[in-house]
Amino acid sequence: MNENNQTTSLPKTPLPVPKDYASDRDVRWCPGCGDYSVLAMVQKVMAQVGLPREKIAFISGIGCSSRFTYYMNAFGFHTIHGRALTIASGVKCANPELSVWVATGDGDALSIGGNHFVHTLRRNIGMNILLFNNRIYGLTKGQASPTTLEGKITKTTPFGSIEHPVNPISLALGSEGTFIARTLDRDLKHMQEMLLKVYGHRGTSLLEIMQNCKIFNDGAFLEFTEKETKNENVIFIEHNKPLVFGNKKDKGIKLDGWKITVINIDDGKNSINDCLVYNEKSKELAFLISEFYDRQDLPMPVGVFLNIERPTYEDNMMRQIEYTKEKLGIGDVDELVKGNSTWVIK
Amino acid sequence: MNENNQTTSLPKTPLPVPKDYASDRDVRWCPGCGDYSVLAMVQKVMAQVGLPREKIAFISGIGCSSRFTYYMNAFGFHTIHGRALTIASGVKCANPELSVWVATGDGDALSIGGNHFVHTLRRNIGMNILLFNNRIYGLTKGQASPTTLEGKITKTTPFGSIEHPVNPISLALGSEGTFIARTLDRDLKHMQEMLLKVYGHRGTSLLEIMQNCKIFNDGAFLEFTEKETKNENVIFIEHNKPLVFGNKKDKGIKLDGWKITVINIDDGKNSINDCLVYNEKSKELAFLISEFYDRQDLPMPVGVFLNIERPTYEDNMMRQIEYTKEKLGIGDVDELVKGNSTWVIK
Amino acid sequence: MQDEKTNKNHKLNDKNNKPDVMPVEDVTIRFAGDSGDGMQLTGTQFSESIAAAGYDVGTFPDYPADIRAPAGSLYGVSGFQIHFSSHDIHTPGDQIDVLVCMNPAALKVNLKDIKKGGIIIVNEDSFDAKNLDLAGFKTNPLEDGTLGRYTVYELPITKTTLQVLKDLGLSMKEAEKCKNFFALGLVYWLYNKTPDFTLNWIEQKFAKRPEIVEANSRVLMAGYYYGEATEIFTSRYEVKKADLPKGTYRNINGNEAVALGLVAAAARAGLQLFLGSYPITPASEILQSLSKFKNYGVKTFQAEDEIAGICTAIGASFAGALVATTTSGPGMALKTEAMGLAVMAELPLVIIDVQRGGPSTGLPTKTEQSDLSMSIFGRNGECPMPVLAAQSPSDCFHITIEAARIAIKYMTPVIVLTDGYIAQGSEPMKIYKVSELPEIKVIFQKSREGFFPYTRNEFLSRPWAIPGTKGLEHRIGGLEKQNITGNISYDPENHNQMVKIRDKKVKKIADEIPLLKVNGVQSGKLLVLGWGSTFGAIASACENLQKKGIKVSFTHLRYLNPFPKNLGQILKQFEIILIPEMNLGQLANLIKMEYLVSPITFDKIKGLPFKAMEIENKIEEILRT
Amino acid sequence: MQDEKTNKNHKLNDKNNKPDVMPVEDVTIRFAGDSGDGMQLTGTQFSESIAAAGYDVGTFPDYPADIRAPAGSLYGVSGFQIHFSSHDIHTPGDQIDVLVCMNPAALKVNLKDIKKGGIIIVNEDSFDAKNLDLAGFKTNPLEDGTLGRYTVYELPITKTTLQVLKDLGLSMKEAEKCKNFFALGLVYWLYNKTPDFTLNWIEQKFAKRPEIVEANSRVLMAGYYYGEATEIFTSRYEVKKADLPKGTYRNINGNEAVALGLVAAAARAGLQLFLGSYPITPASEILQSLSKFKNYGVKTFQAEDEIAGICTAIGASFAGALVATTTSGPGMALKTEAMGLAVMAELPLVIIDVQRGGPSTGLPTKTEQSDLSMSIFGRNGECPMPVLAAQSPSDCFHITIEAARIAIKYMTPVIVLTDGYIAQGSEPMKIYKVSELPEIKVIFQKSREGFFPYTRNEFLSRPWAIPGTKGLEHRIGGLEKQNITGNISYDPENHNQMVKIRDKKVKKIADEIPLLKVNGVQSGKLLVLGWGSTFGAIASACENLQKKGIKVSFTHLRYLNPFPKNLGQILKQFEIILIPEMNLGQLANLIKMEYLVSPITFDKIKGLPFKAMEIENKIEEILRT
Ligand SMILES: Cc1ncc(C[n+]2csc(CCOP(=O)(O)OP(=O)(O)O)c2C)c(N)n1
Ligand SMILES: Cc1ncc(C[n+]2csc(CCOP(=O)(O)OP(=O)(O)O)c2C)c(N)n1
Ligand code: SF4
Ligand code: SF4
Ligand SMILES: [Mg+2]
Ligand SMILES: [Mg+2]
Repeated sequence: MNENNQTTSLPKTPLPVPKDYASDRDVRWCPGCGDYSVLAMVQKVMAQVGLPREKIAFISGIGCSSRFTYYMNAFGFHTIHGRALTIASGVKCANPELSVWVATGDGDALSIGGNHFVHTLRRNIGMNILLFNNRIYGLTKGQASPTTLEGKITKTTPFGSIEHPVNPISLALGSEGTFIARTLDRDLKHMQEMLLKVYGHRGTSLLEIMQNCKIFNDGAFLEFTEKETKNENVIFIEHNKPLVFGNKKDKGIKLDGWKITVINIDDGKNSINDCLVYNEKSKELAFLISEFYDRQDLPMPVGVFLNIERPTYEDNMMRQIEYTKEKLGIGDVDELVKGNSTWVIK
Repeated sequence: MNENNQTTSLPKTPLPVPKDYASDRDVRWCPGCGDYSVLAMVQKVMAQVGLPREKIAFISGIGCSSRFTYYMNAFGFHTIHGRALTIASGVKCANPELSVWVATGDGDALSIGGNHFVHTLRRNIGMNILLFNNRIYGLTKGQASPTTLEGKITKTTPFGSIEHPVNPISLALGSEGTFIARTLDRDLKHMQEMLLKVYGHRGTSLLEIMQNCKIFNDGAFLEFTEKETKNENVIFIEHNKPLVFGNKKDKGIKLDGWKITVINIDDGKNSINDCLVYNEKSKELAFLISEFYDRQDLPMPVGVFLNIERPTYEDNMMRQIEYTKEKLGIGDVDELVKGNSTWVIK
Repeated sequence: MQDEKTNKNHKLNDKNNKPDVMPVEDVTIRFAGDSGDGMQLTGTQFSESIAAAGYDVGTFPDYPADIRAPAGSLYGVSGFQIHFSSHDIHTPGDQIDVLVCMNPAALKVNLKDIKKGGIIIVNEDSFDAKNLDLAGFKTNPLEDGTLGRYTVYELPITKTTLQVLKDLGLSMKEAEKCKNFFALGLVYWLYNKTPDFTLNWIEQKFAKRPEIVEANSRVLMAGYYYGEATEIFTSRYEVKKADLPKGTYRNINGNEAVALGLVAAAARAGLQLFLGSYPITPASEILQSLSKFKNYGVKTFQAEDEIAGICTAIGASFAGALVATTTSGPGMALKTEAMGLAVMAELPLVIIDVQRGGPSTGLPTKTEQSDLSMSIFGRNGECPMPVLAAQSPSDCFHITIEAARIAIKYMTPVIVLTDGYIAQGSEPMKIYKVSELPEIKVIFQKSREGFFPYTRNEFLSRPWAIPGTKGLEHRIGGLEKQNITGNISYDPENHNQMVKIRDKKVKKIADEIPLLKVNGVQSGKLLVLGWGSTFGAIASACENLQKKGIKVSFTHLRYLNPFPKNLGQILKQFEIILIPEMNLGQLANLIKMEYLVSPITFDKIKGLPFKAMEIENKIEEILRT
Repeated sequence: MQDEKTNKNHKLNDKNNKPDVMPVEDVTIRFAGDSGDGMQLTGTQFSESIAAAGYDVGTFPDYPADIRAPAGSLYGVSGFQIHFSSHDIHTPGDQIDVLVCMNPAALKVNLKDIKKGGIIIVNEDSFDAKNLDLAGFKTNPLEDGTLGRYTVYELPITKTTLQVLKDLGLSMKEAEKCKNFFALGLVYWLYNKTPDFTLNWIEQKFAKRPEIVEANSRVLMAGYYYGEATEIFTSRYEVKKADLPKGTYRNINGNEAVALGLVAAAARAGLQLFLGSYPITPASEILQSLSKFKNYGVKTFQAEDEIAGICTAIGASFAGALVATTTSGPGMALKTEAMGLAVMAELPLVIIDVQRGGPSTGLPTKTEQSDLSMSIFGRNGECPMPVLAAQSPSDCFHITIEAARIAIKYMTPVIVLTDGYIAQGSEPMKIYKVSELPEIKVIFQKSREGFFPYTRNEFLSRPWAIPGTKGLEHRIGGLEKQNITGNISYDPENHNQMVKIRDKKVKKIADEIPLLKVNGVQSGKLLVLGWGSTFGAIASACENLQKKGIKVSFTHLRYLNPFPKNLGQILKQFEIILIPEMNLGQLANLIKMEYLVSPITFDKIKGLPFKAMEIENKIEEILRT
């Protein structure tokens, strides 16, 4: 108590620095794991926006990525496999003031937790979901996940996976998400930019992070992260900007009716003006672009797919509570217990 | 045994009629329930295609619609709430020869069973899913479902639902479905056509049926089913046909870049040639059109949204089994149990 | 709310009625008809007005499975039984004194339950060929002598109703729908009670539709005056008012009582209430009721499934709310993994299981007590949780509050077992103000000093340190944690210690559980031991026998884990322990395990509650041997 | 497969080695090092070659939790223990005779387990300041007298390895990785065993990379010759071969044994095998193994969660496959609702629970026996299921087959409990041909005549009538069903009857369960009763004491529900029943409940198996009093 008072009575708290958000626990991911860079960047962004530590609730399920919670100096709850979003929903509903964050994996969020993923997004409950997609089960040592590509050999698919994978962005769109983005564990600048937007959005923000699992799926995203190949294989989508990519920014995406084509904008025939200008408010465009997934002919889109406003669940909930209080009067529990019809025994 | 032999030795079995597919149980839906017409039509279509009864496995979860199973003279399994698709998946994997059908509700398939919905569709396991969407929990007497519209008053939302509903078609698209269609309980001809297509597709076929719950959500789809309003409010999408609707077929859907507009094709300015021609092979179009959902400015699309080919899970599974048998030789269990390294104690 | 009701009660009593008014001790009435006949409403109205008149009342609604059945069919019969009495009663009655039946199917289904010589009032208009056939009567029971042992009144209820309303311009269908009020009016007359309560209710309920107010009221009074005017009834009955403890009362069913208990507990604790739930019969009403209490600040979250239901609650508990989740058997099964998390995280949480017939989907609308074993043992690992059980509809209120109190005091999830029988049955409940309820002290951790998430107080309970509190940032989870610090620990000794601390914490609750009282002689040949909803039948049975001078004692458990401390001692005082349970002997197993005493199990797994008579017979049978 | 292995075994034995070869009865060796040091491989190689040489071997791998830990840290230590003996052994050994440790952390962690006077072989090159610091040694234990009670050999393992490989052109990292083979070679020498087994293995394993074959072989032999050449070792040991029953043997761990058991059971039954599962530690290997058996026609379905895992299996069972689902505690909790469906639908299904430390996520990589109560009681409603438990790695094979047999014969789901200890530990298993296994008779219903889905045979088992069979179209489900017809039934008497039939069906299995045998005197003061993986420690303890002439008997349960019929009789023959369990007394509770006998529970809930010594001490303590 005393301490609290003291703190608030101080003239000004010094600006936070990233390590203020680091807990005292040893970080125990494998050397080289993509999770490290995310941790560092999240701590950096929190310092950047000056988020008070005590306002942060970091919730996670089970998986390597879900250990994230332990490394944050914040309120943390490392829950059970697949259920992080539901626990986070409860936290947010009970206290809408909190900044609720979720660290989850492709297995945690999309396999066992897939249903909560769908319903959390459609409800638009205020939370920031960091989805570490390494296309593998890391913690349990290398089984296929719902994002594992067809043909991939894993511990449970020794002859290659026979399943068509989930595309997390399309699924999030189909689940009525309001903020949907993707970034790469190795592109720190982009990740930072995305995290700031995630933080800025009201409602459920989903950030898929293509994350390298050094041990069980090393190099899964190499073509998207290595200098040599990155620009040819990744397209950075930005609001109100034309969709161009390539080492020399010489390629563009054109919309031909409802068909997508890749054009060369340096070939004299096409120019940058032929390129589709991205609009993060358009669900239609988001769908179109999200489908560039594991397709040889199209680059991997990275950036904000969708960023629209819709009332959040907790706002609606609080509004309804306020509305009924106004309309029906603030409830008196003694009266409620009595009900409409009582009698007295004397 | 005898009986079976007898049957096959008969010259020809008479063509089946719908009532051959009706079980001896009393049908116990409320009078006026939309489920009746579906039952009748399914039985009709099965007779039409001459599906042998013993090849049919009808699986359902729990809900009014899930009682469907009991009314079919076929192999039936009325399972537990939300799990019909998983049970059906097991049935199909164990015996790919069977014609597997699922009857499920908006709660059964999209609330508690939402995760299995996503994963069944992406796996493309051979089954025909009849999703009875009455936008309410019927069996448990009138609580909100994930498709209940915002603002709707139900037993659990006495001041109106604060949740943004799931759009089953968009969700199915986001879940990588290969056959996705919608029909209406009151349009028998259309339902029949859809059921035939459902039956014809290899892999997971999803048919959403807008179904009236007479008791707890009566009239939810009235504007789409009543003669007076139907043509203005519903657009029937058909492969390779322009998207037109209206009482006088005077309205059309036009694609303007990536934006959708409704045009008047009788106004001299626009003609039927300006209308978007639908293509059921295009996921992009399917996404665009699926978003016409509970929007005042656009008609409700009904018909086949998507119909594409992708290897089914069970085909992939069987193929992999065959492949490994060929490559590694048919396994000898005695050898497997022995393993690579044994010794003898004499 | 309006206590003036009590003053109006006997307005009509002093009228000079033709038949004699005969005093009776207690009466059981059942209204039965088609699902569409409004029997639940009729029953509710009658029981509430009777309760409001100062009687002790027990009710038992019994309606068909979830789907509307075709009109006139046997499986479409809906019934509502009311038992009221001049003394403290515990059950809705074993056998029926008066059956009001609106169609042949209702007669068919209920015949076996009528007391020899009981009264049957039938709507003769419904006894046509079609309905008789639907009910499976080959000949008309009103004519073929089937009802010889009963006093039968055949009344033209439908016809009279239509007649009375013919000038009102209602559609035939609308008019016919009023016919249940005729029956109700008649029964009011028969038991010498005023119909005012219902007249008031009609007026309020249909305030916006005066024609309906008029119609229903007319039909109600038509029924009432039918008794008065026609001479077919030879007697009228009057039950003396019960001698209940002083206080203000209301009528309540178990589900409503749970809902109110949660709201009251939150108010008492000064916390917001959060419910995470998924609809399931017969627990849905709790969610539905709480959804209405928005202006009390109650937050209800209809989750996508039972797992999300409990997990949102766990999240809200972490954030500092009083939380609950409500369900029935299959949903309970789904929640088991998450219960383990709550045990490990040591967060308060009230889990309500309104038991129904199992296993699997089982008999969703029927009652049973077969989730006790699961509640105690059904989780992976050593995962102890307190388990309480409500003994009657009104006890649902108190037990829920007690569960919340224990959950918060001991930082633990707590299971409350009720069942379909008491969830839907109702009885009078004495009303307490929030301020009169047992104290629920919430101490949120505030100070940073010496704070570790897994330090413990004298009750072995850890601090509740909620997000938003500066300086208390910490992390918890489902992995085994180091004692005191709460950090992950794989240390063998630590695990051993933590398993035992969690076990001891729950066991220690016994220190404050009220000691059991034995009703009857304190030692002797036979003790009847019950738990949960069997209370009414057991108490009635034993009291009846005791009145006859038979030496039988009984005691009843509301705490199943841990048990009250004196239970072992009590068991030793009796030669024979009889446990009536609606399962194969789940409490009996716990008793054997804990006390190495072998009780006799008297099971009834029929989706129906025990009748007092059944237990009486069993006791007598045992005492004879 | 290659039985010629046995002939090569002693190729080097007749060499004239300098140190004496001392005969010993049995030996426990532990290889320990960093997670990256290849200790699991080293241990596996040694144990397999030893087993192949005709010894009875028990192993216990023990590695850190799921995430890779930083090199040199305490929590990154990985160990593999091998116990081999000239007689029939049951455990991987209590205390270590020889510890091979590759870094200071490994020494720190394992020191407490070494026998007084035991041998410690250390890689001195790793004892640098950084590693000592990481291990939390303030001073170097090799120098500060810490190891005074042991015989310590400090060897320059890293240096020698690099030295031996320097001309091979490997990278420093690659070269260093071979160092575990040095240790292995040395231990082969120390126990007078040929390294041929491993040389062969290296050749096959790295066939495509000759330089690695060369490197590993060189280092292996360098280790071997190090023993031979240097004079630091004063003695060599030889363990006499064990006197095992005749037959062909292989080494196997419990998870692999379950996988093979399922394949063998399916082959025996003539059914296809379907597994619906979701990965979870420590059960994932079963799914992984079965995924490899595609060319045996095995269908594995990695489901989206545990619920889908069991439900796909139920579906496949409905369609006529032999089905299983595999999991551990938290997954088991999730499956409970679906288990109820399988009980109601009466479909065969094998559920494997590889128990781990609980509650909740608990200690995922550690062993425990705390899911027994849940397995028996953890479902809504009266929901009986047979429960079996494997007593050793190789027994996992037989118990799985037995579960499949019971499941099919009685048309019921069956739970098999194993645990992390036997799942990952290995021992020799005698090999049987499929044709030698117990018969598993499958009778699919074919005839339409008299067919109803819920008729029953003498075992109370209903017909298995699978889709595709003409004329047998029928419907089943989770709602209560009418006896015989299987139609939905809400009838009270029918429900009562069905609950009892399901109960009786499971109880009746006892009629064919083999009677328990008591090892030791058949009556007396003390009986040790065990179940599951404690078998080894209990048997060793009791046999050791019996050898000393102490009168103690033991018996072991593989059937937990129902119990063998003579269990009650046996319990009566002894004054004291001692139950060692890795839980708070879950079997003890069942025994109290069933037989009203109060056993002493000896619990160990530390994530670690019992040591024989611990049980011996406990027995002696009890016998003293
Ligand atoms: C109920 C339950 N089922 C299964 C597991 C085992 N398990 C833990 S994490 C995990 C998957 C991890 O994959 P992902 O979510 O992609 O996270 P990653 O480790 O790759 O970051 C599984 C299957 C569990 N802990 N609980
Ligand atoms: C595990 C479980 N949770 C909840 C229920 C209760 N329940 C049965 S059906 C149902 C929802 C029914 O709605 P829907 O699927 O839309 O089917 P409908 O009745 O509308 O056709 C619910 C909540 C249950 N039977 N089992
Ligand atoms: S297993 Fe993979 S995802 Fe997990 S910590 Fe290691 S590198 Fe990272
Ligand atoms: S409740 Fe609704 S959905 Fe269910 S049977 Fe009745 S009308 Fe149909
Ligand atoms: Mg992953
Ligand atoms: Mg519905």
